[in-house]
Amino acid sequence: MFLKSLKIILFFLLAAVIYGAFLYAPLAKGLGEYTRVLYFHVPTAWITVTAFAVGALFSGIYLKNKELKYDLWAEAANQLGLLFGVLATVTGSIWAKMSWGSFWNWDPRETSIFILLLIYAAYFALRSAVEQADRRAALSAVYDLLAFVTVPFFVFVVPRIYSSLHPDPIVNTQGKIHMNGKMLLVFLSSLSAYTAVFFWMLKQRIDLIGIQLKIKQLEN
Amino acid sequence: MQPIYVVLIINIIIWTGIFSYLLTTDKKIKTLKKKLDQLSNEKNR
Amino acid sequence: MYKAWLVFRKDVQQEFKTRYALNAIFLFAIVTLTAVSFSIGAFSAGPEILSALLWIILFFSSMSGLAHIFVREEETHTADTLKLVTTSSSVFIGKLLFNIMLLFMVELLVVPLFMGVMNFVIYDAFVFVLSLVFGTFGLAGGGTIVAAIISKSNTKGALFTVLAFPILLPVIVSGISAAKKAATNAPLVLASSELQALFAFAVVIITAGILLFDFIWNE
Amino acid sequence: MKLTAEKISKNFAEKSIFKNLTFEAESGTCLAVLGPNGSGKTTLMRILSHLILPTSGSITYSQNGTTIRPEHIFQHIGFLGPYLELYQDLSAMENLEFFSKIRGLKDFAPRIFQLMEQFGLKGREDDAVKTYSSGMKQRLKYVFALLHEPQILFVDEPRSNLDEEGIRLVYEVLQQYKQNHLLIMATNDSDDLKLADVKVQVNV
Repeated sequence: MFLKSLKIILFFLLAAVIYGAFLYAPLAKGLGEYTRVLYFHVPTAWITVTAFAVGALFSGIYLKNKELKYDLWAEAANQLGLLFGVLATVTGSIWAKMSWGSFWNWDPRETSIFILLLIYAAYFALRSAVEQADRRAALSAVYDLLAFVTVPFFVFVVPRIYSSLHPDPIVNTQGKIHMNGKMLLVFLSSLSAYTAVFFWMLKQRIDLIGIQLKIKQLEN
Repeated sequence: MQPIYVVLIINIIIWTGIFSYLLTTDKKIKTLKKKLDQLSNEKNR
Repeated sequence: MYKAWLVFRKDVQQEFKTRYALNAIFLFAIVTLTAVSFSIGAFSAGPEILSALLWIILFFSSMSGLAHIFVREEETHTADTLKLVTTSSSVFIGKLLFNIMLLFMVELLVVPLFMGVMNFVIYDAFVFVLSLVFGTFGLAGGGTIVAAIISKSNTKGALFTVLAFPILLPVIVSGISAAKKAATNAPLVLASSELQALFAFAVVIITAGILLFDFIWNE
Repeated sequence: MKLTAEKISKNFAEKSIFKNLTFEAESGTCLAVLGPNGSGKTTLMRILSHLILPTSGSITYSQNGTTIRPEHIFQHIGFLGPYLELYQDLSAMENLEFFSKIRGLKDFAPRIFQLMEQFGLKGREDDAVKTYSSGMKQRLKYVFALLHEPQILFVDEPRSNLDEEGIRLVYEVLQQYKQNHLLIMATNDSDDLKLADVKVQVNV
């Protein structure tokens, strides 16, 4: 019952976000109509990073208590991260084509998301290369954590070396958000709505894993 | 192309991505739930 | 630490008798260097491209040799024997020392050759050498722990580069940038952020490696 | 030295190898692990020696009532098995020196020479292990396993690759060893079983 009402609230929140993005929020200077992309593109990128952190958290828990469940949860979170990463990349590059003239130009943020996708791809390549379940779990958890500690370096290293075309310097200078109240309202509600969608999807995967494990137990 | 359509396309891409993922997971859950019921019934017998 | 030193010495002894990793990594470095210099020729590329090429050669030749140290223990069934006689951290540190030595030997050969053949002029040798040293520690640290991971997996060869590349990318990026600055005579202050990043990366990856290695070694 | 194994189980990729094994053994006895090929004898040996972890259950070693901590257990264990190889490229002496030093033994040279002589390998100390015949390699593995005078000795297939003379020698050594140490053996051979006092059957 509680979950159901949450889902209904989420539905209305998402509808409100779409309405707000298209009709309520004003446009930012220099971005024109493309300002609206912000409310959909940025959350996907944000979720990619969140999923990565959640996956690393589960990997850490797995290494702590060696329950196979947590490894499968980490896999699920990383799968979602990969999905949202691809969505962020595709939508981002369409936007880039429209406003900068080319689909891809190694902007720092493009580089970072590309590296994140590479890490996810490597993570799944590793998983497919190990057959034994507990060994696969341990190896991929170690790799996940290893990748996790190196990611902050991209955040600091890459932007210092390459200059950025990304719109954030316009909307977001020196880490201070220069959106006006209406924009900020839509942006933040969009961010939280999409985050809720992510956790809903993750919960579904976790339920699925629970059922799979139960079936295996019964079959043995 | 009108910028507003680009925004629309981007929106649609994201939603198809999310929905197709949700639907496949849901389908998997349903088939597995059936299998689980079957298995537990067999065990109980 | 003494035990780590013993593991290192044992690996050196072994390597000295077979020269498997040494041959692989040296030949790979020479081959890529030849290929690069053939296709570009001296006097035609600027410091930006040359420093990128240098790091690409270093990275890929290290990829061809760093994994060997753990894969060998698994393939000759000596991993259990080693596990029986010593702790996981001494194994990791010993292997790390070996890989660091291997990389320094390759750099000692490749870097002067590259500078000579490609006419790559360094103005600030201090920054350049420091970036190479820190970069080597980072590459060896990341390479060693990834080698430990893949030695336990079913497909060993191609997977190593796939896994190591995204993790080691910060080293390559800052290494290239530092080399570029050293080659264009920028003052030390300008390259300090790269050197800091390289140093911090090496510290973080080696610490993470020591902590995480235990989970791979003791299944 | 006393071994207590309680309810140990091991799964490989969801497949159960064995379930709920419980047994005890003390110094002065020989514990034999029996079972058909591929039944998990080797897996049990590796679990008992702490080389790999069981999926569930516990293995403890205690001496005079005090439990030995898992991180110190390898000091007391000697292990010999077909999947534990020595470094083939190094000479026997280099191998044994490395293992003695890394185990922290002192004055190990006389001990090495004494064992090499006992197992009939005198004069071959400086040859690379890969030039040894398979029987000689097995003898060398005994030297490696007994080098640090362990309290517990694990032997997987005690007589593989050995000639008659070698088998006689090994039985003599093992018989004497088990007088006041704990010997754990994985085998299917009826001759080997004459040494055994306690038997554990895997996968019945």
